[in-house]
Amino acid sequence: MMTLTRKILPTRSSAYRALLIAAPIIACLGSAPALAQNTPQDGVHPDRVDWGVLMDLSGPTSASQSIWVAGLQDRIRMVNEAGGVHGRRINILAEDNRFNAATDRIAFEKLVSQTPVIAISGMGTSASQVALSPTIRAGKVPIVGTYTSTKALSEPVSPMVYNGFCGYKEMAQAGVGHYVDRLGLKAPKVATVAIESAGGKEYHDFIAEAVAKRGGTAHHITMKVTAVDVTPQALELMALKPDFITIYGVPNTAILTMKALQQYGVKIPAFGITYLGAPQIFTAMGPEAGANYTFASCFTPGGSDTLPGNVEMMTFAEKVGRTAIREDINYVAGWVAGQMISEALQRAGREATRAKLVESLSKGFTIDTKGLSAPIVYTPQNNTGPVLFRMFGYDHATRKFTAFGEYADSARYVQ
Amino acid sequence: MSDLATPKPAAAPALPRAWPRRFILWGLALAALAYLPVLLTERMIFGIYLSNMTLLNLGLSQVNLMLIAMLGALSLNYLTGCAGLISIGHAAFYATGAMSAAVIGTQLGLPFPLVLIGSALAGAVMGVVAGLPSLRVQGLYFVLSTMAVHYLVAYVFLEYQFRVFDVVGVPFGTPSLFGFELSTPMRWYFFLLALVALVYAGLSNSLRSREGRALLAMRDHERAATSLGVDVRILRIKAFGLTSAIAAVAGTLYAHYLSNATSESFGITFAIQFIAMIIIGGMGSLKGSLIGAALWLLLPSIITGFAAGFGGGSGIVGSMLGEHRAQFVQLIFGLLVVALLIYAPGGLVSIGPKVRALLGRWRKG
Amino acid sequence: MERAVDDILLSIEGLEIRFGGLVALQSVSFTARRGDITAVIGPNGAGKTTLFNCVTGMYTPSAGSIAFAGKELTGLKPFEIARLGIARTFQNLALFEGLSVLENLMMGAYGRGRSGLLEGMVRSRRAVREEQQARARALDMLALLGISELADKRPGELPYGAQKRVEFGRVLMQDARLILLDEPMAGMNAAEKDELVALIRRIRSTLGVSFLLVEHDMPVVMGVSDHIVVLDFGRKIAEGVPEAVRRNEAVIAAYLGADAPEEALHGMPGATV
Amino acid sequence: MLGQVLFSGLALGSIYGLVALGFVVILKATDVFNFAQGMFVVCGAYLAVTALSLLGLPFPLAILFIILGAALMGMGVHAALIRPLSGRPILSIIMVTIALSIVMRAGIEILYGPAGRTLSTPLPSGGFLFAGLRISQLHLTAAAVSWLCMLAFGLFFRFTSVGLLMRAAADSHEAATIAGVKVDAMNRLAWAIGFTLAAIGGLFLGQLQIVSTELETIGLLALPAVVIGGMQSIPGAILGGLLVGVIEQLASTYISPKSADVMIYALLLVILLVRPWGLLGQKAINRV
Repeated sequence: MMTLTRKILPTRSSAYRALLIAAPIIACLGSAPALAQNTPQDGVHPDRVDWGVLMDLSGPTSASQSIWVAGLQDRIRMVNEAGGVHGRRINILAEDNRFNAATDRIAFEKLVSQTPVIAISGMGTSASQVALSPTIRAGKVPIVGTYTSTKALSEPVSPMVYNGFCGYKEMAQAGVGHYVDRLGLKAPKVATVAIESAGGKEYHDFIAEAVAKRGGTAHHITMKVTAVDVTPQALELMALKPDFITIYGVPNTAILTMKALQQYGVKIPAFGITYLGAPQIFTAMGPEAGANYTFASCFTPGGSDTLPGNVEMMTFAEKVGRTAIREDINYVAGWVAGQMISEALQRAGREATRAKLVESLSKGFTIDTKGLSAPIVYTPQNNTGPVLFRMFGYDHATRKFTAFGEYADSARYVQ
Repeated sequence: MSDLATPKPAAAPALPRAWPRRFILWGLALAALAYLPVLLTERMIFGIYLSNMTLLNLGLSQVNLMLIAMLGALSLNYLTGCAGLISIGHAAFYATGAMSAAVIGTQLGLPFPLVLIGSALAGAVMGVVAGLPSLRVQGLYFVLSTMAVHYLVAYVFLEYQFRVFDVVGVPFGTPSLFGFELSTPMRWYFFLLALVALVYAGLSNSLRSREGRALLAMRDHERAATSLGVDVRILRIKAFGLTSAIAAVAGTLYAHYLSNATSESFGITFAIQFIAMIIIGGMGSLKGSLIGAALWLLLPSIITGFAAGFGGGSGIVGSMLGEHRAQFVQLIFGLLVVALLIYAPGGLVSIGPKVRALLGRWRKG
Repeated sequence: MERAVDDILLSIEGLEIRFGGLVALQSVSFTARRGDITAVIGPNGAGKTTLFNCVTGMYTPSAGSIAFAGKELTGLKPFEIARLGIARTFQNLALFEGLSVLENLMMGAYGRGRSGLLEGMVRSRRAVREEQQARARALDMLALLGISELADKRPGELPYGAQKRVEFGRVLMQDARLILLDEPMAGMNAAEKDELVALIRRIRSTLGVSFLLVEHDMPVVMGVSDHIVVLDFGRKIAEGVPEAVRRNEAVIAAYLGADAPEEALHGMPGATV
Repeated sequence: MLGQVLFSGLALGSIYGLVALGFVVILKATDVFNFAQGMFVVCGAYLAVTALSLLGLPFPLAILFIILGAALMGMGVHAALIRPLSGRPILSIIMVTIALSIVMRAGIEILYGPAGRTLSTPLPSGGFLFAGLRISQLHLTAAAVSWLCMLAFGLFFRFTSVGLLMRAAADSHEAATIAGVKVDAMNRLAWAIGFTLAAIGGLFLGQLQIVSTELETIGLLALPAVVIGGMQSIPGAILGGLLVGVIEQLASTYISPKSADVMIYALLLVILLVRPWGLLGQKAINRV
């Protein structure tokens, strides 16, 4: 570094020089902790193993994505407190992509070669998933537990990618199936309220497909992410009179839609995507509007049942002071992803490398979340992960989520 | 450290004549620039493995994106710093470049050199259109008109993306320049380095020629420039066309580098970052644009690296770094910009001479 | 006074300009002959600088005509007028702070070049040639003005007198046929004034340039001018050779009130600003 | 349907107008085009969260807390950033307000976390039917309070001695200084008022929406509002705000939600080209 600096140093103008004088100072500071250990290629050290997370921690979607990261880190903390995996502590390197494809590429490269990790979780920005998918598929670092899944990354199935979140396609099928049966509809008329984004259109297409199979029609209504008032959308919904509504977007999308419908005295049932499952969303809607709202989820929100997985998570979250967010669905999803990480490392064996990890995962594996999620099964032919869903509502009186039926119920809707 | 802090100490008497020394230094600089991508890829030097923080938490993609940003910063500084036209529309020109590349390259499948030429032309046309309000309004009003242009272009991009392409964005293939495929970051690096050098040389040449000088004159005293026969209205439009052509090319490269672009890639914050770069580096200084772009693209990562290094600590600072490292980086960065604006209004290029004077005094005394 | 028609370089006829309700110039007519040094004088607010701005196209007159060498100027843009061969200095210096003294002068040669931004970028043959010519001429001009050593300085680093010279040099670089000087003597000491007067005379005789100047320094005006036009409250109140103007009752009245003695005009303070 | 859309547009527009009014006060006094106005709105919303949810203050006290807090912050911003930069080129000043919004966003996310919060106040939130229109009480309250604030500010500006001094200082700094007006104090006051008006806007926006830093985008709609109405004009800001609100709702209803921004900025562009001084502004464009 010093040689390098000295080479550049005298050639440029004075300002450059000033800048470059600072560089070696910083470099020296930086190298002090660095000299202490030698970083091996795959992120596996004698006492710890490095695992990367690529998520939006300060951008527009950080409100949900950072909670997912918190859940993941808490689960890993629990694992580490119990002695880690194969005697190694799991060290999570969480990189912030600021919901920006360029930052994502930089961070991805960093996790692959600069501070090498054995595998990566998260990848919450779909645009950069698409951009990076050729690199990931041709590369050596597997993506275990994605936060969102795009076709480009997950189709065709690759031993490098393991979905970790509820898929939109199955979500649409399960949600539509559930509501059509519950309301006893013949030719359902459905409206998708979605933010104007790429994902919104994609989700609407899934809904339309599922509705068409049952002989119904689907309408797409869009909304700005930053909407303050949704009168136009509410009026459109009232004119349309759908049998039920499905909502895609940010918490605000669901809250404003439900509140506006309540204002007009309209009681149309609605279900949101999994990401729209947080107690704050229901409290913001209020008991009246919230009564018509549910969300489809392949994860069981904290506190909604007393199965061991749920209890374990709630207890640990309480212990580490995460009571404010432990009921958020993103926290549960992160927690489950954390479990995926520890079990994947378990499989990779004592002498884990990236190649060994990929090899062991590619044979297929199952995650037993002890009731905290729908069954998670990966086979060499299918890495979709959780595909079954339940609808969850919220009881404002007890401040608890309530589930409709069992995960297995949705098996008949999902193809 | 001390011998590093004083750039050319006793070397001067050893090489009395000025030009060979300069020649050697240029050679060394080129060698260093040529070696940099190898260093950042191999992450070792002379067989010694270098830790991530020794390399300042930097990677080659970052350097490449910095080089692309340099094109944007250079062109904006030429427009704003040299011609005196403030524009918040730079993201729109990037988007124009990306869009025309999508039409020419992705849709029509024409070769990459044609894509570059086409997007430069589209950018120039867009720049002329965006510059037209400058015939009517000036100052703040003009700033806002460029902002309006930004929203119009962003909307067109959004519609284009949704109507023509898949929902996840506009795809861009691997560019190939006469058989030289830009398939690895290393190849990109050398291509971009050459391009930045070319654009830099071109712009600084133009500033030392008849019309370029007239731009500076127009910025300093419009009426006096007019009285010398300068048609400032045409000159402004020309400057707009030229700089947006460069920005559009940068946009094309940006989109190709990421291989996928969405309308969200070119938001208003994207445009604002270029303004920040030129203010940090130094308004009206092409060199400053390079420094500003380098700082803007590299510093967050460096701060992040250090924040991660100290993140294990306890107490308020430790927990802040652990929980909110991303926000902490933004905070530091914002404060840095504020401090620079207040204490170094001429940008970093202006503190260079001051630092040198200080060092000189320190060496003597 | 009779004047031959082909001798007339600048002819102003019934010039009038209004700003809102304010009449800044009212039916002003006069002519300036080729090769003459014509002075426009008058108390503050008389409309002298406004007149300059009309001639150079910065203001559009409400009525009247301005003809330069037989060509109508009204309606032309300032840069077009400049390209016809009218150069000007400004009342408050108008140098380009971001350019060096040499580059300021080189800007004066702008009108003679043709190369554009793109040619400059690639350093086309024409751009390089124009560049070299402009540089050579600017260096000559600096030598002529006796400020060669200032070539690389920024205007802001120079004393006022030197800045005035730079501006004067830039105007000379334009190869104009008519040069408008707006208070060229303001802020100069006696020696500098003498020098400038000598320079103006020399330029006139060697290059055949005509001058139109606004000046407050009466001794200078009386000494250097061939012809004087007096404005007051936007009207022309007198015109003629210096001697005639000096004796004109209306002029004396305008400057000092009706009863002022004639001698007052001799010792009129240089800067009444 | 049109009536319903117009009502919500006007109600929203009233809030935008209030925020835009704060913007103009700052612009008139200190010539600063404040890109941080959107973050001021966010600050107002978080002040409300602090007062109501964290401190649990009773509603009237909470309002006082918000107003005082916002005024103090406005003065702080002026003292720390704006005064040291007075006389600098407009781009530097624009940039410092942008940097300020970056710092404020980061600070808020560190203090309150990135997740949004819901704001519940005792303000009425139901609805009723009036002449065939369904009127949301919250919208109505927001509009009414905005108009009250604007009226109060108008009266203050026109009829009180401090308001007179502020106008004098805004018209000509030099003349006001000579006349013995403490221009600096007036500027500080202008920033305090500008921040407070934005904060009140934030209180309502936070309630209509969810309190998060994303409210900034909505607050920044004050920019086009101000230009459309007339940059130096106080009634212009209010008119501009109303227009932006109505256009937004009309475009969302009859074209598509994503066209709303384009429509607003297209109008802005037309105004700039045809009548750059805005609908109610005065033709003094070279002053800028």
